[in-house]
Amino acid sequence: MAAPGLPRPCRCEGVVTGNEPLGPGLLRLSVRLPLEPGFVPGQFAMLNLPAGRAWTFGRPLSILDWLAGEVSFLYRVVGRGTGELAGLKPGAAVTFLGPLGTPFPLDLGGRKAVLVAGGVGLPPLFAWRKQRPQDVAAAYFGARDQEDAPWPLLDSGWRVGLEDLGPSARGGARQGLVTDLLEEDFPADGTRDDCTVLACGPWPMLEAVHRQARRRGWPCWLSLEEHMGCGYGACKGCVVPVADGPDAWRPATCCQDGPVFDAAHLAWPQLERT
Amino acid sequence: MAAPGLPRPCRCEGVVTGNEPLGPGLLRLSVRLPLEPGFVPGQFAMLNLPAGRAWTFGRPLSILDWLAGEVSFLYRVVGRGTGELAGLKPGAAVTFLGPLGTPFPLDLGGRKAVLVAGGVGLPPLFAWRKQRPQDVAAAYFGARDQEDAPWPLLDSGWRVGLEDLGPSARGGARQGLVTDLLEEDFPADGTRDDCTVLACGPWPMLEAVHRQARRRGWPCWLSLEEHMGCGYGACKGCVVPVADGPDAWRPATCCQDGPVFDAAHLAWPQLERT
Amino acid sequence: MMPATPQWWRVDPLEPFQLGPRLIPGRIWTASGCFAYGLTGHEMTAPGFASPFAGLGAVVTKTVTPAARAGNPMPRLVETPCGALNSIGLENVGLDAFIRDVMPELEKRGVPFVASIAATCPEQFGEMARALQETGGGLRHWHGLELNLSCPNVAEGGHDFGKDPHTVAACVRAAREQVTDRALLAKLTPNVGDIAALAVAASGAGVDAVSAVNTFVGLEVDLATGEPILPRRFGGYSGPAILPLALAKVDEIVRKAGVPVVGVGGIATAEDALKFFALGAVAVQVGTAQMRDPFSAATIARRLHEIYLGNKRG
Amino acid sequence: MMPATPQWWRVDPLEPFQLGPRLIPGRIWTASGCFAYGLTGHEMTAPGFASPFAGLGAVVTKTVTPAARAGNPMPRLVETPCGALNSIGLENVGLDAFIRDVMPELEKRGVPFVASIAATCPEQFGEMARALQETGGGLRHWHGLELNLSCPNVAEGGHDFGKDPHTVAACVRAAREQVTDRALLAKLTPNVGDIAALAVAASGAGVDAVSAVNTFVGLEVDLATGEPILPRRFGGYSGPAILPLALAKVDEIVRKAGVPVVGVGGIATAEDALKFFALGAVAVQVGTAQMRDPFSAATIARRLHEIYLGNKRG
Ligand SMILES: Cc1cc2nc3c(=O)[nH]c(=O)nc-3n(C[C@H](O)[C@H](O)[C@H](O)COP(=O)(O)OP(=O)(O)OC[C@H]3O[C@@H](n4cnc5c(N)ncnc54)[C@H](O)[C@@H]3O)c2cc1C
Ligand SMILES: Cc1cc2nc3c(=O)[nH]c(=O)nc-3n(C[C@H](O)[C@H](O)[C@H](O)COP(=O)(O)OP(=O)(O)OC[C@H]3O[C@@H](n4cnc5c(N)ncnc54)[C@H](O)[C@@H]3O)c2cc1C
Ligand SMILES: Cc1cc2nc3c(=O)[nH]c(=O)nc-3n(C[C@H](O)[C@H](O)[C@H](O)COP(=O)(O)O)c2cc1C
Ligand SMILES: Cc1cc2nc3c(=O)[nH]c(=O)nc-3n(C[C@H](O)[C@H](O)[C@H](O)COP(=O)(O)O)c2cc1C
Ligand code: FES
Ligand code: FES
Repeated sequence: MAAPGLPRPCRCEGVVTGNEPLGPGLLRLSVRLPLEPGFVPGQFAMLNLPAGRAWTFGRPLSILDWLAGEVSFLYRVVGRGTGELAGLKPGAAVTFLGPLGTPFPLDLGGRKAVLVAGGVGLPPLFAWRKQRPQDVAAAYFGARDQEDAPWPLLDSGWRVGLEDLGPSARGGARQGLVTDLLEEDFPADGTRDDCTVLACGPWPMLEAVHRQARRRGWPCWLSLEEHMGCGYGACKGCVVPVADGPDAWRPATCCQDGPVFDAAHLAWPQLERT
Repeated sequence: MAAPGLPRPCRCEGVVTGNEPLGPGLLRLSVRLPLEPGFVPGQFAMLNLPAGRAWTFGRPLSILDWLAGEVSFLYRVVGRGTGELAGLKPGAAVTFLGPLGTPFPLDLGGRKAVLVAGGVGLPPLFAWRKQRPQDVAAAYFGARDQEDAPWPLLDSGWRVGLEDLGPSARGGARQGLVTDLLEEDFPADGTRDDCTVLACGPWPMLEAVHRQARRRGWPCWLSLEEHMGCGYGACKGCVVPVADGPDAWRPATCCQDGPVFDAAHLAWPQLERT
Repeated sequence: MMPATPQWWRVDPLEPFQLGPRLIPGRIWTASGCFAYGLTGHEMTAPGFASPFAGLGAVVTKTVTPAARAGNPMPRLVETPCGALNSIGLENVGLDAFIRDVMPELEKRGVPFVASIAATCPEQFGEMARALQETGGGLRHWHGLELNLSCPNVAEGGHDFGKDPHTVAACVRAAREQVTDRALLAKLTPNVGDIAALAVAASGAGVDAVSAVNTFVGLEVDLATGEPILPRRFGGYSGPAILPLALAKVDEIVRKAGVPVVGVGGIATAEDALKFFALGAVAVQVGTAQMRDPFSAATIARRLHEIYLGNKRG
Repeated sequence: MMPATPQWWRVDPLEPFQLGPRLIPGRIWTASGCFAYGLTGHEMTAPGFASPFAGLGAVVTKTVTPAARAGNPMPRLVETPCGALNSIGLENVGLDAFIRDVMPELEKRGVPFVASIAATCPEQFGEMARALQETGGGLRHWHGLELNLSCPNVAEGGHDFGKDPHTVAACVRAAREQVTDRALLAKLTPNVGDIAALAVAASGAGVDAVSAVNTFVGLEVDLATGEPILPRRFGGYSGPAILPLALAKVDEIVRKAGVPVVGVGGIATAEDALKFFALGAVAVQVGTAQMRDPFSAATIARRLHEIYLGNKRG
């Protein structure tokens, strides 16, 4: 069940209204839908193609924005599904199931948000910042290089760290990992203990950010990624180990109990083993 | 093996250059190919979509014309394959295997051809007439109604019979079956014994035409249709019973031994049973 | 280019039908493991549908075992061009939690359900059945019990367990003794040479129908490493790719064993479901398609109802 | 979006390899029944290919029986979304015509081939093998004999024939006695619960490898009538849909029985073939894909050769 207070997910067919490249193999997809339940940042949708060309399972993509009947996504081409998505032209039909999953908290109980996004992990944090601009202490975006960054989405509010800066420092980007930037801005000396980290990105980044949060005594929410079947809690195909008492763990679903987890609830020994 | 004297079949990828509707669910497809072995009327090609979207088996379509690197087909939408073909736009890729099969004879040994085409059985006879105009005694085209006829292909040389003539008698079309027209033009009184029938179309039409040919003592060549797998004699999925001595029969392949058969070689008792 | 509406279809899938001792609300069910415990998706909407449960004859709940199971490591799913392999490993809440938490909630929400259970010996099947009967006997929406004799992903026993007609018969007998007023089904493995023999055994021991089929044993290789993708090497193959295989198994059972069959395997559309009904299935279950789209079974039920109405009028 | 070139692939598919007593010209073969007798398609061209036979390790010829067979009535093929059902019914020219007309022609054209035979009892297999050996013993291009123990479409015996390990062993033994200097293969049916047991039996009786798998029993329904489309109801299911099933069977044989395997089932691309090699197959056969495109096997051979060269250099 979707937690109370979350929008009711809908299953419907949509029409592609835009699918622009923002970099090589990096695109923003916009889809017009007949229903608009809204979403909370961190929620995602299962996208698929219509009957006849549908994949066995939908592809989970985080919701970037949803405005005036048009929902948008930021995605990277990595395989069959995203490859076929990238080939869609405006007017093409897609099926949509969403919004799904447990989102980031919007109410941080007075704390300030430190947003950390890696690559196509940007959408949930982009959306969070859009909905709660006044609650953001800092927003970091990290990527491999210039071509990896969706520049049209990154206004000056984002501090951008690139592993490989390349010749031109576009948008004030810095050489280095997002964790380096965070370390710089927030020394782990206890001066700043009123923040909460919200992070989404590759696993090594999440691990590092989690360590930084612990050192600063900050609450930490992570959006995890797992291969999915149904996306709505029906198949148990997407489990994440969560703590279940001391030394014990149990499987939670990434799609329904997550994708956003309180880092304190995760079973770290099991997670690190995989 | 292709009989000696036939062009070597090729397997290649082509690009759609045209796919115009000639009537409801009736289209002419043109494909530009990198190779041009040529063809003999009655031969066909196996068309398919490129890897990833390919059907398990190609779809056999008779070759209508092949000019300056462009091969064309006339087809009717009846199921999945032809439905997807109809959706192709210029620039789309298709795979081509052809020309395949045993064609109509071009040399009739001095006899004159009576061409009988039903519906999408037109292509082989259209091509025959184009290659041997001087040898044609008469050319008939039959269809259900006006909408069923590919008018742009039917110049005044074709006598057109429609089962349902409708309000306007387009192109000099007549009410009736092609066999009625043939009966009219060639009374079975022995006055005209120097013809050979070449026919392609629905089975009841072929049966009727064959009876007319026998009554007139004319040789008769029929192009048959069978569901096909490979199209080139490899799978034995497309058999047609042919006579093998008195009262005996053996399976021949429609794709390699046919699709054109000398009616005298067919095992009629077996054929009529199916 | 849909095939013409089949004129022979004269059954209303929304009409209750008798299966053994029980009147079941309808003929379109969801398959075990593909719609969780029937408590997921209630809040979902789709144009024209009240919920994914609209028109469902039954939800076959995820198989439960005597004790809770954490299931297999990830990855548990591999998509293939025309289906999927799964290796969930029977992750489930266990019988007690099912009886305590799930059944009352299904009853409260009015979800018609068939409980699916798996055990490692006939006695255990008997005990589980008794426990269900004790608590569930009074529930209006509990319609049947499906014995999962075929999960290919469980290490202990699972694999060869359901391949032996004698074991199948013993499990059925043990459950039938306990559950007499609900429909009893045995879900058969297709990974045998003679599925009709299993159906005969199950029928002789008292099932009201067999469910056919569970997943086929499959494997996918990771080209980067040359190793199987799934940690247990094998997974259960499901989805459109298995439709012709499932139809063949159902036909074998119907014609050789004469046992009522609930058809499962590769159903994604109303037309797919009709193929099972054409062969004589009394009901069908939708699995993998229900994962892709929670409204799959509801859509199939509605469409078959429409075809039924059309044929009745026509 | 091709998967990255597998770094582990270090075998040249065009390099001859030893299989039992015989050096086979290469590892990419065509499967029986899908490329006729290897005398079809020679005249075909494709950009960059001399013929569909370029790079083929062997053509496994259409199975022949002691007497010619006319095969089943039409339709014999049903396409499904991800494969096909066939019910050819072993139409073939018979052993005598094969020996008299086909073998010399293959030899003349230099087509490397494995002859496939089917019979209804071990003695017949022995007699057929002897006849082949007598005439073929001197042929340079005759490399092996494949015993088709698994054709599901033949009424007499075919169906259950190859399901019994004892029968399998007896057939192999009878053929092995006659054919000692050519590779001997047994083609196994996948329609059993324990294919490894068949492989063990075949191996114990003297095969050099087993070919796995033949088609799976499937059925398709004509929605207009509600009847099966194929006149014999069932057909053999092949094509991409069966790839994960065939991989599972091959893995079972390799790991449980330790018998050399020639992999067959669903191969359409070089990547598909690699999956079988990853599991330990010594060669592969291309069936349905060869029907769609006569250059399929040649394309796979070329591509794997390229990957091999790349990995050798890299
Ligand atoms: C909750 C959630 C939100 C996501 N949001 C985004 C996003 O906003 N933008 C974006 O670019 N990507 C996002 N991803 C990752 C995205 O789902 C995968 O990149 C995508 O599914 C790959 O599909 P494919 O067919 O192209 O790749 P293939 O590798 O061909 O896919 C094969 C199978 O593996 C699954 N799969 C492959 N990679 C992943 C992955 N990283 N995570 C989950 N499943 C995977 C696919 O869904 C498919 O079922 C998200 C993943 C999750 C779980
Ligand atoms: C030698 C030959 C030449 C042909 N030439 C033409 C032509 O010029 N124009 C034209 O419109 N049609 C022609 N046909 C018929 C054409 O091949 C079928 O209409 C087409 O294959 C239908 O495919 P589908 O996927 O749309 O139909 P479906 O019914 O969805 O096809 C399912 C399967 O059945 C086969 N099939 C269905 N109908 C036929 C049929 N009538 N003949 C053979 N196979 C069939 C398909 O190839 C496919 O394998 C020819 C057939 C043959 C054998
Ligand atoms: C993810 C997944 C989990 C499954 N879990 C179960 C299960 O717990 N018990 C069971 O009897 N069958 C289980 N099955 C099998 C399905 O119920 C069904 O028999 C099979 O998938 C074939 O149907 P389909 O092709 O419609 O999916 C599972 C299948 C899938 C895909
Ligand atoms: C049309 C057709 C005919 C076949 N005939 C034979 C045969 O005569 N003997 C045999 O051993 N296998 C036969 N097979 C099975 C194939 O050799 C192969 O084992 C099977 O099709 C699986 O491989 P694939 O998926 O690559 O086609 C036939 C398959 C098809 C599709
Ligand atoms: S994807 Fe099915 S439970 Fe999460
Ligand atoms: S279609 Fe394969 S032999 Fe004719």
